[in-house]
Amino acid sequence: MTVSKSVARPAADEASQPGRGNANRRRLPGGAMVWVLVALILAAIVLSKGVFVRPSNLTTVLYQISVVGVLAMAQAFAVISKGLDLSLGATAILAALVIGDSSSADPQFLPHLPLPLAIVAGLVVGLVVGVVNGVIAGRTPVPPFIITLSTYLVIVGVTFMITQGAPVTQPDQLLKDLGDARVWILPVPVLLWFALIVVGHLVLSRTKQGAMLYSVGGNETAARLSGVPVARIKMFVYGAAGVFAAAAGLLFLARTGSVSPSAGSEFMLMSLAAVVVGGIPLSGGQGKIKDVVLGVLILGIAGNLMNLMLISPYLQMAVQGAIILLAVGANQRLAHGRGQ
Amino acid sequence: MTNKILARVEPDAGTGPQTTGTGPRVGHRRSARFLSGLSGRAVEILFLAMVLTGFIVSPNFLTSFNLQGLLSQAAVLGVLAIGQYVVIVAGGFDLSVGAVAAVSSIVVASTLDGMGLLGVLVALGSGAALGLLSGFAVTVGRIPPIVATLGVMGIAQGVAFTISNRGIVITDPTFMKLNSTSFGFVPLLFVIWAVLVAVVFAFLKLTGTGLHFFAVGGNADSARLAGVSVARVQMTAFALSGLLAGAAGVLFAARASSGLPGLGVGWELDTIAAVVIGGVSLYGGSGNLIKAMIGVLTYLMITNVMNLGDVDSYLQSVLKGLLILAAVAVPAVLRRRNHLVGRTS
Amino acid sequence: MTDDVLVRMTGITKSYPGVAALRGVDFDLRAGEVHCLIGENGAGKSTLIRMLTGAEHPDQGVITIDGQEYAGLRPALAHRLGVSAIYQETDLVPQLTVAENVFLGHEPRTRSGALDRAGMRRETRRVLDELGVTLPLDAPVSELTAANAQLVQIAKALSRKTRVLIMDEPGAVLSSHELEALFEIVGGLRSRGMGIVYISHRLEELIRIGDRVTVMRDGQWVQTRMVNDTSVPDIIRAMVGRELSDQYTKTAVVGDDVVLSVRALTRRGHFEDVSFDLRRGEVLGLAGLVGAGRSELLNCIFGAVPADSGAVILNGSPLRAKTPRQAIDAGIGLVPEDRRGAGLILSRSVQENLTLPSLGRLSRGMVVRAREVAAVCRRYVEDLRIRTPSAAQPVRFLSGGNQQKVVLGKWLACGTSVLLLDEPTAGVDVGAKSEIYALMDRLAAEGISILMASSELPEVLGMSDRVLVMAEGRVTCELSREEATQEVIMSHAVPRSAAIAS
Amino acid sequence: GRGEDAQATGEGSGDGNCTVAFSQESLAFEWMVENSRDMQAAVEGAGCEFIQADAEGDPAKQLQDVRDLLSRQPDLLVVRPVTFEPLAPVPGLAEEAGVPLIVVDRALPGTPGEGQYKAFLTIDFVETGRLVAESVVRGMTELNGSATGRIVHITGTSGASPVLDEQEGIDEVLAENAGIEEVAQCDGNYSREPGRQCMEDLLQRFGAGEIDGVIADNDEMALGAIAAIKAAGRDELLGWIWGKDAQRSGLEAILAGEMRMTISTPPQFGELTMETWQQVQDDTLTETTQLLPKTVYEADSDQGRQAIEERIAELTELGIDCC
Ligand SMILES: Nc1ncnc2c1ncn2[C@@H]1O[C@H](COP(=O)(O)OP(=O)(O)OP(=O)(O)O)[C@@H](O)[C@H]1O
Ligand SMILES: Nc1ncnc2c1ncn2[C@@H]1O[C@H](COP(=O)(O)OP(=O)(O)OP(=O)(O)O)[C@@H](O)[C@H]1O
Ligand SMILES: [Mg+2]
Ligand SMILES: [Mg+2]
Repeated sequence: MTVSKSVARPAADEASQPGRGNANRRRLPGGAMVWVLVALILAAIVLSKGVFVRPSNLTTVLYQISVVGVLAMAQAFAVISKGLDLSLGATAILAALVIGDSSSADPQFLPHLPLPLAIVAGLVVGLVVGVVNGVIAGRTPVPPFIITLSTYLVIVGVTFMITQGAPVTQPDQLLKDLGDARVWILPVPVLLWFALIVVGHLVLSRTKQGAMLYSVGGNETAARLSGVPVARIKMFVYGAAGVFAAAAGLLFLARTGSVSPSAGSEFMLMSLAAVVVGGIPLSGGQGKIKDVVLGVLILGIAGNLMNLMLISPYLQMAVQGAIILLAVGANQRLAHGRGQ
Repeated sequence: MTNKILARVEPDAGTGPQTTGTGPRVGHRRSARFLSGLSGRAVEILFLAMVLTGFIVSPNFLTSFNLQGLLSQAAVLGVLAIGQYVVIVAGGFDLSVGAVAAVSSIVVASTLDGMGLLGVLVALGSGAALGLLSGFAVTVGRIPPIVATLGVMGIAQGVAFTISNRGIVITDPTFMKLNSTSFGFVPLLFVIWAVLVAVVFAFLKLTGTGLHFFAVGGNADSARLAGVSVARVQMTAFALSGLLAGAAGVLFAARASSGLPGLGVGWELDTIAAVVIGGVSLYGGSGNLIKAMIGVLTYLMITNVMNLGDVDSYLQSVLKGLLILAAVAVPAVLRRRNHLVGRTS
Repeated sequence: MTDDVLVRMTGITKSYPGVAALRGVDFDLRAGEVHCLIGENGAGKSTLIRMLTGAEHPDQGVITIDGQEYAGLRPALAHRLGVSAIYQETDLVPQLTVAENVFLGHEPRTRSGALDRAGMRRETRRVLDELGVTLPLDAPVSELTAANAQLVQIAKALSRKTRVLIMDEPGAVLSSHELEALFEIVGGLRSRGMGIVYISHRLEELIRIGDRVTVMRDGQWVQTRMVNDTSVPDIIRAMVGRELSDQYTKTAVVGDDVVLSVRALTRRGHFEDVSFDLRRGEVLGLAGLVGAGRSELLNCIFGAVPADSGAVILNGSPLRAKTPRQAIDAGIGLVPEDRRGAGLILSRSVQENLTLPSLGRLSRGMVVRAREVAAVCRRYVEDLRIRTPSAAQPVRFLSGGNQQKVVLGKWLACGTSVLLLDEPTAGVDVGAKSEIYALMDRLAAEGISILMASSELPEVLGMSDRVLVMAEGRVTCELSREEATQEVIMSHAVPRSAAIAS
Repeated sequence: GRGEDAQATGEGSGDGNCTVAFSQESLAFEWMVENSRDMQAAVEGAGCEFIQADAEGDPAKQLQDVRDLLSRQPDLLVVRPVTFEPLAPVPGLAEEAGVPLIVVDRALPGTPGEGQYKAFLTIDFVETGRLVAESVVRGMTELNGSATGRIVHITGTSGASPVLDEQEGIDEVLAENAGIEEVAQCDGNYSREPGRQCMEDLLQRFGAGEIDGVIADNDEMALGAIAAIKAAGRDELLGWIWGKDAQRSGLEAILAGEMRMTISTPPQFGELTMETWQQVQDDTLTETTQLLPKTVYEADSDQGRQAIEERIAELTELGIDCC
């Protein structure tokens, strides 16, 4: 065996903890994030003078973050496998365009499909993009960062070549209606998000592929030597991420009733931010769906709160940045104890 | 695995297991060595290929007008990429470089009038300060670099827009000389870049601290046990990246004779991609600065050549994606084929 | 031997969440002695010495070096005080060269203050010469074998102006040949007045080179004796808390039918023309010096690396395993040499590691049958007596011996019939070792065939029904249990080109 | 079609004997795509070759694009700047290359008519802001009986020059109408989804009766706001929403009584550009700065209603949504 394995580079989050050796790594990350969220909610209630906790506002927040919520779950799959996916946002938009255009009565670029088929077509597009990422990630030693940056550029190019920048504004009416429909006080997209949380959770915790995914992220060599088909698992991971991204695109379309190819440019960093703010280490092999949900909630609530407080758009950028630093910093403190 | 065999037997001893080899095996070795040698030169090959393509596609490629533009654009991204390189080598990422450059450009634009060229120092200082903030978050706050610099990126954008929500035009004639001076087709901006590359290269190669950057990026725990102050190295790396991003902001301000708060969106990805094309490992601890800088030139030439070749802009995005992938994948695959065949790592 | 105390540690206490790693341990080291430290896996040996090198800080207790008390010892300060360590887990920077690693943290400077690379190379070569080895100074450490990397670590410690040298299992990856050289060096350093802390699980080593021996158990000091006044059974009793009967419990149960036969298997540059048969219930030992190609051979049979030519025949039909999965499906399991890097997913739980290869069998369609997984895990934790607080414990926190049992357990759980063991007891304490031996014996009796590569000759001799010796990638001889002795094996293991450390 | 220009390999291969180079800010939005398409049509209509570069919204890239285009020695350079300040070097570059320059839509530093910088063809965004604000004043007077009311403003991308210019126009008018107050601003990034999120949050912040109207910097965001308002059941705000760009879906919203007004910001600079260039060549150019006419669409009269219907029909005919 070569040395590179026995001195495998320590996890990124660990490497960033100088002077601590390997002490206190027992408590897994994420546990303390709940308290950060609680603190943020309390702050939100006080600062918004109670507006924040009005049921209508709470559902508004959930409604707003449902799209990023699904996208971040897709990102989490990639991150747990010790990768990352920069192409998710572009995939979501491409899928939304496919669903929107083919389901519309008068499609501009695609053949007309009944809504269910159009949705399937969108999901298939996501799957194909994801599988391409996964095959390259599984069969070559190229870092996922580069793979997905490349596919991102390719998807964006292809999307614009197809649409010439024109938006899809007339998707199937049923889709728009569903986007605004509510069950009790919860909008349908939020329920869909919840459903996908359950699906994501089950995939990670109950399936063979989920278990293998953790092993691949934790130690690819050992996983391979234990008979895990690493390349196939990566295909599964990125494929699943692609399908989830397409589902996010579907929610996006339902919510806005239209989609333009330039939408969603902020998705790339946002989904990654949600994952890391939730406390999932980029070093792979760890993390749960619950962590992603926490991360998304924290970012979503912060955004809502800033709007409620009428903070100027310019300042919002800085405040959002500060909140990311504070939340993750506080989590590190809580999860790993006070410094020595 | 040639090195592994040399591990015990002196290269010239010639009595290792390799002498038991038969004809075809030697041939196998030689072609392997040739291929992995090639893969070690991937960025140089790609660079020359781009130059050649440019030359073939358009007679205007090698004009002084075109080169001057290419080189001064490369200077801005290149200075930014030096910082990104330093941070990646030390085991991190810096997503804030673009936003920090924006702050610096707007600071220099707004202070030149009052302070004259001192404003340049203020701008560099603001870059370094933001870099230190990242470093502080990473070392003291124990926040993973990607999150820390994402946060600082937001803060920097906010700061830039708070200083001025629209661009500021620079008229200072002395400052403008930065951009207008050139030696033949080599602009002063490029010379500044080259000097900064030389300085950082010398720092990394000739000082103990430089070696520590690679050590911390390669294995922070070992570095710490060897008595290296990991926190100080990380702090220095981020501060340096901030300072260089500040310098890039100043260079951009000179090039565009203005500062702009919204500058640098997406530059973090550009710099990372360029540096990786230059053969730098995203996992830290290895990579050559000069090659990384050739990576920057190559990356920019992709667009330049496609523009000269009149490639449809949407298609440009597709081709750029494929080229980046190929630039990293081909050498990586070759290296694995010939070096680590099926090794468990 | 002089009596000046270099280091004194008193009442050292350290706990990690859920573990009291050290409880009031006392320890001292004199100039010019080799002080051995021994104890079961997890007894706290490494933790104790990590306090001394400043890698970690005790919760309580006093560390005195040269009569001076130090509260916040840091690695840099410890180095300045002349404390160097060879850590148990390789702590080299893979991307840096040999010379750079050796001088990391104390790089020589030229008069102008620049890094003195020429000086670094010169000095590194000198230290390596002292060790009697030749390594490429400018090769990145990632390209060295584990054994050579260990030599670099030793050189790294020796390159400092050291008065206290700590060696945490330096011999674990070295074969007896290199160990000899190491002992000579240790002897030389001792006579120069250096104080040496030597940690090892191989008792013979301690008896050979130690002056004093301290035994630890469960994070506590048990006893400190002069080596001359003690014996192996004494030490074992102090360590384990009970008498340990004969370590090697080997009963011969070899069947007649050949389970695995390897024919002219070749992987160029690693091993050539290897042929042998492995019978049902047989333990076939694979001896050789480091780099003889044993690991590579096992990896190749297992499908982890490709062969260039030759054949592997399993139960009469050819096995063309291109991936480990295919070998596993055919009933082969590999316990790799690099336990932490290739054997385990350190961040995941005991249960997940134990059931990873059998996930397919333990799930219906995509869905894992949670109850059965838990049952399998429970069964093997009990059966192999894996000491873990719970099935959900990440294996990172298990002791070496228990980690190794997890690796073995995962193959048993998926019904393996041929086990390839690569250094099965490296870094495992005597207690766990004898458990592993007993387990191997039991498995053989149950009809499982074992191919065991080991650098520990007593282990090869004690456990094998037959021994193959490899040198320079070729099988140089085959010995029956009766024929095999240390001398015969060594004479066939030394390469003919013999340019090895001497 | 945009595909054609990919076939051209170098200058002089067009069907005419002239080349026009166009540096476009970005091709990510339909308005800009239409802007480029129209420019290409006009250029090719005049028998010239059209070459184009897409700056992807990055001023640094646009500076290089301009150089790349000038390297090919076109007969005319047309630039649609990403933003004002950083493109200051462009006139100098054109001067150096000896290529006449026409700047369209957004401004850049420099004086049209000096040297190679021949002309500046634009839309007056400050005026757009004024027109919107004047309509707001009329609307509030209608709603509240006098020029009083509380307005929220969903802006385009923070810092973009049209955003800042329009704000200037709005501020000018509101300064004269102290009764109307802009109580909140939110960055809607010129897109529908962020626009909707802004409105959702603002609806939480301001209960019924606390705000009277919404200005959105484009129709996309206005439509997002409408969706939020409908979903929240705050129908009292419907009809008191102001947009910009006069895209088809925006016009339809006005007819449906959900939006109050919108203003065209026509992307069709092609004709005017080629005409101007002709004048430059003939040395007959007098107006070095020219404004594109814009149309206000407001359903306050039958005439207005009819104009909107006609425009919708026109856009449907063209198969585009915007402009
Ligand atoms: N960073 C840590 N976090 C939690 N527990 C730890 C940590 N390091 C060590 N331990 C625990 O402390 C105890 C002592 O470990 P240590 O490594 O010192 O044992 P050892 O005697 O060196 O064993 P071995 O012979 O296997 O090397 C063990 O129970 C181990 O699991
Ligand atoms: N020091 C060396 N000199 C020459 N060849 C070496 C050396 N180290 C490794 N090799 C080559 O690499 C191959 C694989 O080494 P490997 O470490 O797998 O051998 P090994 O016999 O299994 O060693 P170990 O005793 O560590 O198990 C060897 O067959 C040999 O060809
Ligand atoms: Mg130990
Ligand atoms: Mg081995």
